[in-house]
Amino acid sequence: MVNVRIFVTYKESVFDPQGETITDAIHSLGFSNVKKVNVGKFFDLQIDSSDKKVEEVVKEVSEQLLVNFNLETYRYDVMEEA
Amino acid sequence: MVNVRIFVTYKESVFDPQGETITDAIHSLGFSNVKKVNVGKFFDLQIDSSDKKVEEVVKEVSEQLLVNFNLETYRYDVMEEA
Amino acid sequence: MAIKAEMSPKEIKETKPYIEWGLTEKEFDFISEQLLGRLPNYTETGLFSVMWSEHCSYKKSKPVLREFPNRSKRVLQGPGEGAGIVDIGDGQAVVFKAESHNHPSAVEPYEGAATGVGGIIRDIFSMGARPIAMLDSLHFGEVDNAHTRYLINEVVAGIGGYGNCMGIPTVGGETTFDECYTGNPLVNAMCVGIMDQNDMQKGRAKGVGNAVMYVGAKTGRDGIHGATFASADFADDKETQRSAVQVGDPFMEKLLMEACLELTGQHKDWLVGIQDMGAAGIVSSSCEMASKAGSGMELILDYVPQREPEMSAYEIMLSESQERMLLCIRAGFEEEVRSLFKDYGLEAVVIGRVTEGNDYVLKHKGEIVTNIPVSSLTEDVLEEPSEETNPERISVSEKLNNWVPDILDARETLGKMLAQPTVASKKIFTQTYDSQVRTSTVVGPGSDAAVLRIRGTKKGLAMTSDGNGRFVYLNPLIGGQIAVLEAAANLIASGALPLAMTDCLNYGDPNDPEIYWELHKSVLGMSEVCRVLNTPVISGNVSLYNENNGEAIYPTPMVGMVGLIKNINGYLTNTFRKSGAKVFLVGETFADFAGSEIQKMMTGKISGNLRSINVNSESEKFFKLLKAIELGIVDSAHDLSEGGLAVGLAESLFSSGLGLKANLTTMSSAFLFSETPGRFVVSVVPENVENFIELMKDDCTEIGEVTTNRKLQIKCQDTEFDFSVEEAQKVWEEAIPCLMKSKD
Amino acid sequence: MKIAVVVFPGSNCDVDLFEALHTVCQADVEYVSHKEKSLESFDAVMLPGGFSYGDYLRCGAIARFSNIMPAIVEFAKQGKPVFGTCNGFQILTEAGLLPGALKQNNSLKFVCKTVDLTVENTKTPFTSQYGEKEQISLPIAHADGSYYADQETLAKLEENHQIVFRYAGENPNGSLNDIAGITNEAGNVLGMMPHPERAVEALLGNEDGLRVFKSLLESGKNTIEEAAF
Ligand SMILES: Nc1ncnc2c1ncn2[C@@H]1O[C@H](COP(=O)(O)OP(=O)(O)O)[C@@H](O)[C@H]1O
Ligand SMILES: [Mg+2]
Repeated sequence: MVNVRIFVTYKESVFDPQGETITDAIHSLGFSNVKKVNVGKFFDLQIDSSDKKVEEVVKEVSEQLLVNFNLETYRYDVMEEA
Repeated sequence: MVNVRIFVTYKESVFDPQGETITDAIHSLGFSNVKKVNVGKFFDLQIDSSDKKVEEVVKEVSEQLLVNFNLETYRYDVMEEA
Repeated sequence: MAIKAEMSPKEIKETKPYIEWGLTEKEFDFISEQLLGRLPNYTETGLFSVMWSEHCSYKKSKPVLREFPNRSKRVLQGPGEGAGIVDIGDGQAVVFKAESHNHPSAVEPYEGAATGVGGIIRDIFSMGARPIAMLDSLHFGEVDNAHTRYLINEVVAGIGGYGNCMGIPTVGGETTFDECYTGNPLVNAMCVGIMDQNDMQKGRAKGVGNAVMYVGAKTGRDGIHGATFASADFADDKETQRSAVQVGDPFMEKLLMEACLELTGQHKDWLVGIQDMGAAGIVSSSCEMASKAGSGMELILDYVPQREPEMSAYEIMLSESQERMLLCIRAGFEEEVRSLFKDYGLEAVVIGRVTEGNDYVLKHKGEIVTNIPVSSLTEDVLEEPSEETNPERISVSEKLNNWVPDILDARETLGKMLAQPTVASKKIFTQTYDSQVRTSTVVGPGSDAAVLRIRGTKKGLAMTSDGNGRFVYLNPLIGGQIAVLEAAANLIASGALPLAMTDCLNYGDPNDPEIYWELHKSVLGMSEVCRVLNTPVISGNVSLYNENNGEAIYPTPMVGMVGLIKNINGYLTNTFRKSGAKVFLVGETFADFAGSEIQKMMTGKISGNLRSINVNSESEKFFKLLKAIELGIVDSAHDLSEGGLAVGLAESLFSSGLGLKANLTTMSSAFLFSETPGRFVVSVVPENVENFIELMKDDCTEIGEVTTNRKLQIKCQDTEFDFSVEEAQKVWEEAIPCLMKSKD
Repeated sequence: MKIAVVVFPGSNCDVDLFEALHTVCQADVEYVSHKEKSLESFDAVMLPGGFSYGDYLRCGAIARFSNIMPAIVEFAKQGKPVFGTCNGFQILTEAGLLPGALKQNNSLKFVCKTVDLTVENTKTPFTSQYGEKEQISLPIAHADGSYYADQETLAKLEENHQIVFRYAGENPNGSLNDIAGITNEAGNVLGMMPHPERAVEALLGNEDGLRVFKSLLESGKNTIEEAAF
């Protein structure tokens, strides 16, 4: 078993209303030194590494399903073998 | 400036319908070797480190706002100085 | 697109980047030689290319749009503003318009649909009206492949995501499926608002020295060239379009709407004009406001709130960032406006002034980046005469005999018909829309038209959106007539007097003479019915170039219509209510199978020609029925459309707990599925039967009686069958959920 | 009895609550902005549905930091009636006035429809006019209505009769123990996902929610009479 964490974020130029609203909320709590908040999601996959190459699976799953390339990009980390 | 990434996930005991749905979708794409998917969100904060201690800010922001302890837990990484 | 990379006017002339932006060489030369007397610079070329796009200028469709009648005693504002306005009495008015977001939705279905909803809502509140309802009109490919299912899920989620968050109920619409929409789904949204007549606003910038104020979200690089993009055929080259994706922020729009309604409702003395920033963002809103008032305008782009660093003048002007409005504010009230918006957590910034004359001047970083006549962007657009030819398929089909179905087992055919996606229940989609928020929805999705009460009055509004591309494809003139008749029939069946209509004209590439012919003929057909029914066209939208890799969609005009219910307690739905009630068929049934659902189901395609319609007698019949409904002698009414009488009878029984014994011995079973337009199934309780027949005369035929046995029992010329209502409803309700779950 | 309907940025069922109270029940009701700090002149507070702060981050998570919140917390502490429907319920849990949390529906979709409910507790200021175990139906309209609390909390809710409404038949969102509405321990704070304010008029097809408001107004009469006595 291999654990992979896939990080999905908005592309640089894409407007992220959620991040803006959260930043405002943090400021109104008095944490004015928090300059910027970006929000992303991650997916932890447990993959049985026996047959196909793990990286290939991760790429295909991300590109076919997890990531919307109109707006998002992704990265992943292969973590410890479980 | 310090960059901090805060990871928020459902507690172990909380059912995550999104994780299940994504696992099913991955299987129906034919990737049967993906055994389990957990979904989480992360927040990237840019923090001006001059005045207050960064870790304190991160803890307070997380515990007051970003995390709902009824459902979720969190972890964070302090990343490179920008 | 950094500033330093901008080409010089000479380079622009030589390398012609404007062609990619949608401007033709002829137009470019006309602009340089006739309008400016010099070569336009980079920014100016950008402004021309978006303002002269079909989406903003209607240069191709304008001659056709002139066919639409747009006046009646009730019309307070016709086409030409954010939305049209109709008098509904008591000093109130209803405001509505429809908008297409087909191309953005094909590329990014969630955000495309969501920002389409956001845009049409801004059009309504920019008139000073409170939006009270949304409708949609969606056309997708067949539900047999994963990509179409993805589009459906995302589009529906986008519409709900935006409308639900805004607190505007989505109360109706339509969803159809046909192969021709596979690569180019149609996503049309309509918004209806209500207002006091003395709150009416216009998009006008007049009064030298008055302030031009920008309110709402910051400007980013999103959606640059969205307007030209909407006006050009697109191939499968996705890479370049990705930058055009705009993201909606319904929370921001909710704040913006409340702030604008406070301004238009309570501070009319501060406000000169207001317009939303839709397609082509700041440029279109500002130059249209100046143009309509005959003013000049000067804007300082450095003051435009910006989300991204280092934006060029070109980018600032062409950005289609969402949730922004442009105001013209009487000089001296800028501070008041700023503080009103600040109360809602919004920015309001003076970005320029109204000037004398006709100059449109933009300054950026201390330089004049644009100085052109306002009218060159708005008035001087070259109308493009288009050629028209009658497509061969039409002349061929005129000569052929029409197809008539051969029904072997009517019961089985009805069962299959109820499961056709275009006929089947759309609840799986509509229940993801909040259809009740604001607690005025008397009839939500599912009946012929949605019905809303108007608080504080006895009145109600009925509304519907309809389109049937199949009929228009087979015969644009008659198909256009049917589209308007169908919308009106929906309102009549709810007990409403049709007031006026809006439209989205969804067609292929107008440079193709056959497509232009389809556009022209169908508009003629629609216009004729509008005149007869006295339902002028008060607003609308044109979406051309709906093709994917060269294959055009069916010509699909969407008709959005609003009607007035005099006494809200007299509204009707399509559901039978009382056992013992007599059931009548209003209207005659002919062998109308061309373009019908049964033809599609049995032959896999549509073909044939449409029977011509006597619009006057249709109209007389409609108004007679409305009179009967208003007299309170009708218990339920349902207009017949896809699937014909058999489907209409079944639908009238769903969730009623009742049954029907129908005696149709003059009809062969094939005719159960004919789609002759302008027909209704109505139920009338026995004590009203005599009055009903007296009023309707030959236009009604008694066909049966409502029973308690929860069975649909039909006897026709050639056969006789029973269908358990419960079973029929199950088939009808489960068809789409089941298709949406399939895995291939 | 004077009732406050609190309006947060992004609230959108505020009109529905207001009209149910004002037009249908002829109650004395006022909108109160999230910016206010005091609820002094009011006898009951209602938090409407909608999408406060766009429901960005989590539903209700940002609204709980509004200016008005400390006054609501204080109001609740004094034992006065506080009611939240839909987003209002979410805000009350985020603010800690009610236990547990509301998660995304199991279907992952927004759902708007009418559901069947059982009234489980009629001894609250909001439900006295219903019968014990009465079956009613009310509309729901939410994407995040799946009630969650840990086992210990759930057991306590059951034991103290804090569960006021339960889904009967179909559970539309995956709520644990079919929970549709709960009170705090003292019973004066009620949060529920269904919308009683959408079911108060025959014209709109359902009047099952009317008694939530009638109960409250009735309870107000009692306390005022007691005070006079
Ligand atoms: N098919 C049509 N029928 C009638 N009026 C139309 C039609 N298309 C556009 N219009 C009118 O032309 C004006 C400009 O429309 P449009 O450019 O779509 O508005 P917006 O700037 O809001 O996008 C509007 O008043 C609209 O109602
Ligand atoms: Mg507009």
